Amino acid sequence: MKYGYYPGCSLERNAKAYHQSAMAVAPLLGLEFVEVEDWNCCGATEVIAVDQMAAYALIARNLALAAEQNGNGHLVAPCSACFLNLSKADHYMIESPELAEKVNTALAAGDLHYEPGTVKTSHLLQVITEAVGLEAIAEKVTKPLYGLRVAPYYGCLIVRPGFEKKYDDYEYPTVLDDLMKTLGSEVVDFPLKAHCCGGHMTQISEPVAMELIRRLLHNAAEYEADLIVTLCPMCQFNLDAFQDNVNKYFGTDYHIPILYFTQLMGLAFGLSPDELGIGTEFVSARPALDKILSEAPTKEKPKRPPKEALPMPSLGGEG
Amino acid sequence: MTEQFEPLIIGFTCNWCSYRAADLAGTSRKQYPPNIRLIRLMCSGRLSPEFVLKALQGGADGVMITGCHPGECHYLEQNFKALRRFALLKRVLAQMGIEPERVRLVWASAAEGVHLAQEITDMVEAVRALGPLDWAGVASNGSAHAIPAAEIVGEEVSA
Amino acid sequence: MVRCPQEIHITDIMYTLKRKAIAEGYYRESTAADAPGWSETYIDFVEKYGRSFELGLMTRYHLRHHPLDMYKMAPMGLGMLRKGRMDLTPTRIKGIKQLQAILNKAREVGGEL
Amino acid sequence: MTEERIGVYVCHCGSNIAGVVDVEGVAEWAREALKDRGVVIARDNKFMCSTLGQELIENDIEKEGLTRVVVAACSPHLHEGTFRTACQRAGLNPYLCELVSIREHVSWVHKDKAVATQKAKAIISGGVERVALHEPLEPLHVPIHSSTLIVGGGIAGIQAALEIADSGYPVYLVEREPSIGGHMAQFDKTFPTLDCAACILTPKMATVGSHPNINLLTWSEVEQVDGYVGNFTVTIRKKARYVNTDLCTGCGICEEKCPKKVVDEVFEAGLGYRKAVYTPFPQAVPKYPVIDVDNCTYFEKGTCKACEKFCPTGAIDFEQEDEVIQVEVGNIILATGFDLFDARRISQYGYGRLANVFTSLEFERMCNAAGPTNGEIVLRDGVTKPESVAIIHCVGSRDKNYNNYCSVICCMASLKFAHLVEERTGAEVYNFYIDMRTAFKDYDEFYQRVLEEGAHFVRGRVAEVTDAARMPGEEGKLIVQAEDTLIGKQRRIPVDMVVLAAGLEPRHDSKEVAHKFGISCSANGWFIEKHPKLDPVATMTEGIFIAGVAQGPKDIPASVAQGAAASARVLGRIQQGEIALEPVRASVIEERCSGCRICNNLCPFNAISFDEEKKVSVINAALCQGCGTCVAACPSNAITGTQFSNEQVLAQLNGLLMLNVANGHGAVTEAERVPA
Repeated sequence: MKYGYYPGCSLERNAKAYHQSAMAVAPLLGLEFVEVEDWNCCGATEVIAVDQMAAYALIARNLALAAEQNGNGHLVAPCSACFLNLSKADHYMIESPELAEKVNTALAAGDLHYEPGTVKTSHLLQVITEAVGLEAIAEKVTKPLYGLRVAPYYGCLIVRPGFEKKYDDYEYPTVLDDLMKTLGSEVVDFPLKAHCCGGHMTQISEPVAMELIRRLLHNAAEYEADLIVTLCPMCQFNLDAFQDNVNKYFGTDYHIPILYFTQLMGLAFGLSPDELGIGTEFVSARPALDKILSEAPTKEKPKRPPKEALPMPSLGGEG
Repeated sequence: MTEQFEPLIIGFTCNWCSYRAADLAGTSRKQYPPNIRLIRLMCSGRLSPEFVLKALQGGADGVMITGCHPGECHYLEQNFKALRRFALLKRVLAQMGIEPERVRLVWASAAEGVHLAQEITDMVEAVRALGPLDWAGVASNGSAHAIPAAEIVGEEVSA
Repeated sequence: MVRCPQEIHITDIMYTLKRKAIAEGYYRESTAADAPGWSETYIDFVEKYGRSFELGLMTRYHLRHHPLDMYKMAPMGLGMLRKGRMDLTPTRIKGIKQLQAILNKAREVGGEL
Repeated sequence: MTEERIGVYVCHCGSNIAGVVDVEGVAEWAREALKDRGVVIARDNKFMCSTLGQELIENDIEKEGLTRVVVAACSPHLHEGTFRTACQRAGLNPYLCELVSIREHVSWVHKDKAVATQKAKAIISGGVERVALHEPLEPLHVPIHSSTLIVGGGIAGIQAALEIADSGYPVYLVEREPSIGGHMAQFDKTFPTLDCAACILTPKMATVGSHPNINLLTWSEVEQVDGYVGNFTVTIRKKARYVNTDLCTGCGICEEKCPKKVVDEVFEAGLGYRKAVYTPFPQAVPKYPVIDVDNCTYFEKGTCKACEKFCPTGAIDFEQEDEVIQVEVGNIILATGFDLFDARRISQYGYGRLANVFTSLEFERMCNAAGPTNGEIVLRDGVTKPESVAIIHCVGSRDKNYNNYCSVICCMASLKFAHLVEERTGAEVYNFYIDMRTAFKDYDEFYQRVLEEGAHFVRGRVAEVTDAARMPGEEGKLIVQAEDTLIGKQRRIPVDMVVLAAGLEPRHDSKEVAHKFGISCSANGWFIEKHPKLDPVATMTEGIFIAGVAQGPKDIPASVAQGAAASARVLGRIQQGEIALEPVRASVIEERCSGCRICNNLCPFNAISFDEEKKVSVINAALCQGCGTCVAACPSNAITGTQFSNEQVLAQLNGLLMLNVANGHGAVTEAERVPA
């Protein structure tokens, strides 16, 4: 399966490990990613905060280039902010012909045109879990991540495009959980899985950012996670690069490595840590990865609830 | 300044859903353009294609056919027959050179007054944009009168 | 929108309010509400190079707005460089002129939806 | 040019019409412009539907010899009957009267007076043209079968069944579950009086079970409905109970001996267990158990039969099969109730994930002295008493993401819960609400009482329930986060237990049921009544009535009232012995019928057959529902429909297009099209 690929600014440098591991894993799953040539920044959350039309024009240039260069119109973005911006701009242009016209007037200044709806943007996680599917992934697993306790962290942007279709579950998504279980790891409950990492607040308001990051680290530590797995460069950066700052700020002592899901996939597929950019994180993942067992841990039989306990609600719906 | 063209639309409603939707638009005071005049039938299945042609011939610029949603017909499934006839009617109109936007099929349940009002508003604007229907031109150019209603319903044997 | 029972896109409203606040000058340089400084610095880089540039962004923003906080950022910046996670020079896209023309036109068209 | 003498009556409807339409002007115009269309009188009146207005028409018919009447007023769905009856009183066939709507379709939807007035004229012109071609018709009279089918054995269905049965007429009461009682049987106390639900319900259930006029069919479902008002044939599937009810004494030994315990998702709302052979609760009516084949060890593995071994009367019958029966009834009442909103859908409230989040129905069972905890309010561990409880209102209600409507009962149920928690545990109670809705008798007094008891009320929709502690004092608790909109602050309130006041939803299969019975559902899925105010228990389909929550969320008193109301309507019908049907029917003009049989397959009511001898199609007037599809389909114009003939429809069309108006013979002038 061939996809247009929109890496986004972060994956060029800061989140190079994400790019590297995605590119290492993709061919094993029969995915071919062709980078959109000469793409530009999606504007993150900043351009839209100052000038709406410039923000949409900035995004639409990428959509126009993707449509021009890539036949099937399917674009994949590994960064949640890029994914949200690209799909949101397309959606609003479909919804409002007036916006589409204005954006195209701007694009025309660069000899470009974009017909709303021609490019469908997916997040990398969606492509991997939906187009490839967990069964096919399970077949590729050669070194299961037995014994590794993983906190799946989705962040707030990937679950947000409520305008398109319900992404798994806005509030309590589980696709990444399922993927991690497929890789053999143990997934811990992580109630804050879709909460905000602070975004650019680290630069703008330290107290706000530090508290948001602390909550997430605290929550993962509370559930005894060996590491947090992410799917967004911003989340990885804030939790990883600022972990030391948080420890200093609050006098805490967290050592929770933050890896991309593609890195863990690579490991489970038998690739070496170096091929996957493992080692570029601030909080080293080595101690956590050393805990991986060669055999599946014997599952403790779930303790029978005491006789007087009331049954938990069933997982399915009523009737 | 030229005066805005005010199209005249004839709307056929069924007794159970869409006429009640129009009633509901009224009771909820949902405003829509006054360009539509409604005729109540018992069911959209009652609509003879002839009615549509006669309406256009008689001066209407557009016709809106409305009924219950598919699967919600008071007469179980008769609106599906309206749907099939509508498809044939569109073909005939196209052959006559009448813009397809002039005849619309709209489903509206008795609870969808707002929806019906919106559809009426949209249709009035669409037909306004098309301008007046030149029936005389259509009639001389095509063969409007030569198409008997029977031919249009003739394909219905398979129903 | 997700939690709002009236399906209001709350983030869109927040962006709209932020744009209006910036446009009307309702913010203070010295508090957390000085977000336009960050946004504007960010936009400057995107306009100039077509992509964001972390080192430049951080240094310029902090020099302009929080010069005293620079020392806090320094160790992390060095770490970034050491881990190969930050460039010393920005990348400029090939079609930067085209992008600038598009952005200029967009501003000219302007308007809120 | 018509020979008819037509009277036109334009209603002011107070200012409802007259405020927008120049009614005097319209009447004057009709008098002049429609003179050569047969209009001899045109009047306007403040309220045409009033006695005075009706007498006006009656007088004119008698004194002026009117042969046709057009009333321009409200929707025919409101007052068509009124004016037809008035005509009939004056000796004019009621079907020679036409009501055209210039209120719902004109004055209420348009503001421009000139345009609205012009449109009103066109509509009257259409009515005049059409009515001139109307024929006098006689209604069809069909006998009414004296039996009634009631679907649903909750409190609404029980009430309806008893009212009819007590009046001496036979009732078939069909219930899907093994016992009647419905949701009310699950409740502990009922608001606002706090009398015990079982104490007031079970005597009624017992009466139903032993009533000589009630044929109780539990563990049964309606499969098919044929026929029409007065003469329905209903096919009912009696699901196999695997218990011979002739032999069973209801002793309960089978249930005691059954080794298989499963969570009871229906009656206990998932909070308790039952056996694979079970009666849902001790006071069940009928008392006979059923075997749940999905969980029975014998049906799964082929061995066990413990129940059979121990049954003292040999009533267990593993070979029993479903039985399909047909019954003849004259009327049907649907009282199929509701499903509880599935709180798992709002994942931020943690139901199913966080142990101590409960739904309102689970909480009802918990409070019930006969429930899984014997009425003790405890956490999921079954032991610990909560020291603080949060009750979240509007779960799945008043929310565009789920259901837009208010579920009506949750505010009062939540207040009841708050009271019970205070009374039984002394715990702090926090109610999170959007608006408190305590309408109806003694309800607000109950709210005041709960306030005085010390329950806390936070006005704000809860954002989330989480176990992720953030601040001291939150560890090990469920934290309820909400904006308190009265103080304008975010609040995080740690509690031990959360109760979700889940909303009411139409039954998951309400659309299929509606289709089966030929009635309509609203977009939400509730059954649609004939008129929201004036005819709340009838439906658009003659002979089918609705009662209880199936029609929309309501509490027990309202459900009982509707059950009684529906039965009163049915009894009225039965006592008349026959019913007059609208004579809107299709018929075949034999001379024109070519015998092509195109129409034969078009009729969903099988009203059209083919006469092999005469080689023409024939329509059965009693089966014909008057949709007119065959009229439109006949290639030889050999089928005509009363009240909706081609001529009548086309005449109305010409009238609407103002083709026949005196001042514009033939052509429509620009001014008459639609004035700008």
